[in-house]
Amino acid sequence: MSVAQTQSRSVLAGIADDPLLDISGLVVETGPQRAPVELLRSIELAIPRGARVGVVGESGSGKSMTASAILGVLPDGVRARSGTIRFDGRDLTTLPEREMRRIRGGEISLVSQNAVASLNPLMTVGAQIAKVCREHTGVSKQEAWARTVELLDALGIPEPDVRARSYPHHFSGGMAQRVAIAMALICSPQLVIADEPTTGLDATIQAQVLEVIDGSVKASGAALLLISHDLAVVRAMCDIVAVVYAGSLLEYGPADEVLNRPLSPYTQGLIRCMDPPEGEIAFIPGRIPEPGTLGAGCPFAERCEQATDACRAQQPALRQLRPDHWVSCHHE
Amino acid sequence: MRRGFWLRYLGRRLLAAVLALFGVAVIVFVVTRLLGDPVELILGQRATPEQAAQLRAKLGYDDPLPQQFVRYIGDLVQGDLGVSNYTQRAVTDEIADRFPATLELALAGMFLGLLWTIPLGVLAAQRPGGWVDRVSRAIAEFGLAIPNFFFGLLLILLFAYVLGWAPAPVGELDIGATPPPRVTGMVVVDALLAGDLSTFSSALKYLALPAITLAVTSCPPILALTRTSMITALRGDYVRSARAFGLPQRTVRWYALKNSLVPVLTMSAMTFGFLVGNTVLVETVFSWPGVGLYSVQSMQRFDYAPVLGVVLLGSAIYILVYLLADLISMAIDPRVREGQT
Amino acid sequence: MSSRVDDRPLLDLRGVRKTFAPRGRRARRTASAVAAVDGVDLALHAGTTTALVGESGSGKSTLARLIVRLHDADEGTITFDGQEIQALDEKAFRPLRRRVQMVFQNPLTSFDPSQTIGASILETMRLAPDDEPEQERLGRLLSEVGLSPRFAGLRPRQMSGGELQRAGIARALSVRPDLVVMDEPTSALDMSIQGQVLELLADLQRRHRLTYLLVTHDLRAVRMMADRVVVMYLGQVVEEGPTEAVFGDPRHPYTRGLLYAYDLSGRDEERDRDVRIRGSLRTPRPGDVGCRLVGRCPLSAQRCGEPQALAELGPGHRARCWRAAEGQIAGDRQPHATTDPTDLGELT
Amino acid sequence: MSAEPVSAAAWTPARVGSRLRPLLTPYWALLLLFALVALLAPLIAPYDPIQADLEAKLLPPSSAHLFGTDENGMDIFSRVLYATRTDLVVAVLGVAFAFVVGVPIGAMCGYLGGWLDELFNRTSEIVQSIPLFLFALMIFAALGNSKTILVVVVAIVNIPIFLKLTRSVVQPIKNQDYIAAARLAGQPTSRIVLRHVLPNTLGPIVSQASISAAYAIQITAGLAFIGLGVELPHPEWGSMIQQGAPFIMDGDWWVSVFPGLAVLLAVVAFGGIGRQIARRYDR
Repeated sequence: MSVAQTQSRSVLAGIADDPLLDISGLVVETGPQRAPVELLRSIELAIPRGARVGVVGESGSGKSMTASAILGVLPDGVRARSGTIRFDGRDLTTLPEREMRRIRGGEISLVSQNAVASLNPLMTVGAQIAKVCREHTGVSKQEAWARTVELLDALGIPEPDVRARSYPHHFSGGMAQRVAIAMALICSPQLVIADEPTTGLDATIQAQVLEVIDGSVKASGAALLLISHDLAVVRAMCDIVAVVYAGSLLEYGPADEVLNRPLSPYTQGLIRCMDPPEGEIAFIPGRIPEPGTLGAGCPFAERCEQATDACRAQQPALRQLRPDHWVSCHHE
Repeated sequence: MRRGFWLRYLGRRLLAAVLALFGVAVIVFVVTRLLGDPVELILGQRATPEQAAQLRAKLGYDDPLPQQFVRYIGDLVQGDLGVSNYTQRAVTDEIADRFPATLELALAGMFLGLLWTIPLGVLAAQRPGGWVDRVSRAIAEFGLAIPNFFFGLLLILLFAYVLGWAPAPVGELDIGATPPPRVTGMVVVDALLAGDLSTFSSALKYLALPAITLAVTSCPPILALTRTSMITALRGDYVRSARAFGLPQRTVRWYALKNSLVPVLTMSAMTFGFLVGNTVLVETVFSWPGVGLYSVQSMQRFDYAPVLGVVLLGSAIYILVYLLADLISMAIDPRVREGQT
Repeated sequence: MSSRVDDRPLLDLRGVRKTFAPRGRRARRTASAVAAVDGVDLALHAGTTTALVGESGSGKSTLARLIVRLHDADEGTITFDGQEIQALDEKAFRPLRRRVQMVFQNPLTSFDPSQTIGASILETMRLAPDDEPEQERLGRLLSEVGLSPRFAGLRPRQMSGGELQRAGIARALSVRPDLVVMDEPTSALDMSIQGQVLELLADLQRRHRLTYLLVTHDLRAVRMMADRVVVMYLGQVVEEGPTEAVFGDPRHPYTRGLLYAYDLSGRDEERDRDVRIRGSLRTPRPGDVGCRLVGRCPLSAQRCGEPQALAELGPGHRARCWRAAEGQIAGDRQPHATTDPTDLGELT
Repeated sequence: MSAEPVSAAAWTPARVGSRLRPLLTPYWALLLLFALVALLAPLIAPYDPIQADLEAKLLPPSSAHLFGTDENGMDIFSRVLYATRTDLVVAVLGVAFAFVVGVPIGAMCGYLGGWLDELFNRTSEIVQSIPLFLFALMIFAALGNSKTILVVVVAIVNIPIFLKLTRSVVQPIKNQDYIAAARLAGQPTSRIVLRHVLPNTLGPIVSQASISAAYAIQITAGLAFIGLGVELPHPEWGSMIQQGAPFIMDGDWWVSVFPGLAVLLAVVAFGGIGRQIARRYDR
């Protein structure tokens, strides 16, 4: 991936001394070179070591695309045009493929939304997890299998040695997600990316899975990047929140700051929708923009009550208005 | 898998196969006895009314249909496919003599077919729209479009007449050459078994052109399916996840290949079963002494019992090969094993 | 949300049961038929919004489709405005078709891709012809749901999910129905858009005195919209009552577990032990007569194996649990999991 | 010759006009050419197709005889032109018959399901397990050797293809919400199938019709090659190829090659159009 060399750290890097990961000026696009469609317009992010960062955004916000960009597994036809992704001192966008492969699954691992679909249907789950373990640690087959069974047990899967020998389609939603978490933790990575890990699960199962993620990531000491469209899930799990909208970061800061004293009108709207005042029906007017249909200004301008010509003309830069609390808005 | 399960599943599949074959027999019975006039079938158009009436009585075609049907199925079960009017030999024996030649041709055609369609399909899937993709699709489209007998003639024209590399299409061996002792009935194999290298190489030379004809004209659907199922596999969630977990490219590609193997296998089985029936024209062009040529010759001699015999044989092979593919895909894919898909 | 309750319910379901023969050769022989809806009583009062809540497999969607007669129940009666609708053949039922309409979950598949939105709405509108010219009526309907009349000429794939859902509502309203059954109307939409659709529905209810049955797993929508809430689990009603009562003072362990799982905010040891729902869904064996939550319920006991009746707990507030009936589960008084596991014996 | 069915897609007659313009590609041009040749053969053909000329036997292509002459001295160019009629008509008629029978039954099976669906599905699977050419031989054996029987063969071979394709395309549509919405609008099943099911399935079905026509031409030529469905000396591509076969080894290639190329081009035309329609309505 040849990406413009900008060595600058993310403006958010100040949130912690030497954050584990920080992204600055990430632009991802698709479509023909001469008429590219921007999926990510300007994404900034910082994940302190061992921290829990939640990225919340609705459809088309580019939250999942950010995860793919970090791991360098962007789908065909999608490319990172510019920006740096610094992880543990290295810029992932310039790393050679061989070294990048060592990081994928070894130092940064992914828990995806539909666990059953993300597992090879023709291999037993145990074999797949052991394969990842051996690929990164080089331990023997027996050792890898033992670690797999032990981890599955720790994640609450009954009869782990039997279930490890069964196939992905034997697992219910909740159990399959535990298998995916095991695969993500088998090599004790420094960062776990959970991309909508409980979307589509029933509330009771979602609660169980979130608890498993919470406990297991805490035990492994890894940092967590939780991506979700559900603000309530992010509020329950994360201590730092990043709000993204139509490919841009609008607000970033400690969870209680962002959720109790939100600066961006969009975040305020989302919070009202999550906890509407008694007897009221809360919503944000207007329509979610399609990628590539946005002008130069703030992506939320079209739906924002406080939008002025300045908002429509020029995308506001990220400004730090409170300690560790950034916002992209002209009006605060 | 528990032994009991396999046996029960196998039993059920075999029963389904037998039922399917019974269905084919019913169709043959309906087409020949109900739609057409069986006596005219046997005596041909030149028979006089008296002869026809006499034969009808002798063969019991005046009996009520159910009775005829039971007798027809009874004969089939005992492997009695009737007698050839032309040679007065039992059709079963005539077919038994010739089938190995067709099988040899079909196997060779299939082998060559898989040799070029699967690798090309996998390569084309790596970069959809790339030159490999465009070239292989052009070849596939050509192979599908050109009638196999015409392609055979072109091969003869080019390789036999113009270049002289291949022998004239006179059959399995030079005219007058002594065939190797018959073990399997497949000349190439028997020659090899007898260690007779010169006959072996000559037999190979005769087998080449008809086999290439089948490989190019019957196997393109395998290339198309390999390509599409590989593309779907490579874009599947589990391949993206395998990449996200840093597995090497060859492991990722093996995941995709193994998953696209099941549909490709079924398509290959159907193509092989189909191929056996399809050799009719290729055998005619290359005067290849198989059941295909035999059925054409019988048609031209208005000797219909053999034709029906070959129809049943071709269908039986198709059903058997389809069953085989089903069993193999069961071994590969646990979901098929448990009747999920 | 008008709370006036007249005497006779607009819709009255009694003992409704629907069994789906499992599809596919293998399933038909092994598992017996599964009762998706197993003996449900339900009453909807005119002008109110009743929410039907439950997780996947609860049978709430099946119940909704029975009410609009996309399927017919195996047992039980469905009475609409005093008339038993299952007994009517399609021709006799046709006049009632106009009075009961449905809004579907996935806006993208609720409109025929091969024709325009206008054509689809007209098709339903013609069920209740009136003298107003069709194009004018269509334009009025579209603007009533916040869409410009030009949407009538668009194809479904030219519109967003939120806009399509509004068009779906316009289609349902086009025949001036009395009852609108909504199957998860907002779950396919983004959070900021969901409110728009709920606001529109509340406004239309006030203007046209509509009765809603809102089928959803999203408790937030229930809090915003519903006068009454009916909680279903594995084909049975486990608790029903006014929304404030059921959400404020839940009496059935499943409702409490659902609310606890839903609010995600505070985890604490004690509620984890006494309230949290464990494990995953288990389809009941044909012989089971007892409570279907056994094994997942933190308060399972011997008596849970016996058939549980829907006990009256307050004005219109009922729960299907012997502990609730005996007042063991009430507001602040949270019973502890007094029973030791061995007592459960073969139940789990 | 099993073309895999293509996925469901939307296609409305109302807007065919605007959609056809981009379709004017080589395949359509080729098809148009064949159609014109079929119509105007008598005007274009330089010679009488069945007029033997013993002095002009096996002449190579020349200005006098563009495609040369066969062993009876007949002009191959004229015969190829006239043969277009038989081959195209047989293919189109056979496929049309199969379309008219297979599509409605397939739609009904897909939509209603039940024992009817099971019956038709099983039968078509059994019919399809009989290798195509042997099946054709059997029908000729039973019903005699004539051109009409050739159309019957082409039809019977294609009915299961249309039936199974339509069924597989209709089934997913049956459970869509817009079908439920139509039922809630009080529409009878027949109107639902006509107004909502078929328009959403015509895309893949029409493309299959074109692909089937391509194979029908191949089948016709193949059967004629072994003397079936042909009334000599009327010109037909397959039998012309067969007439030229014995002379290949003597180097007189043109007798077989020109009719062969005609078959190839006709199949490419129909097949290309079929794939094009499929791609156009997949999006």
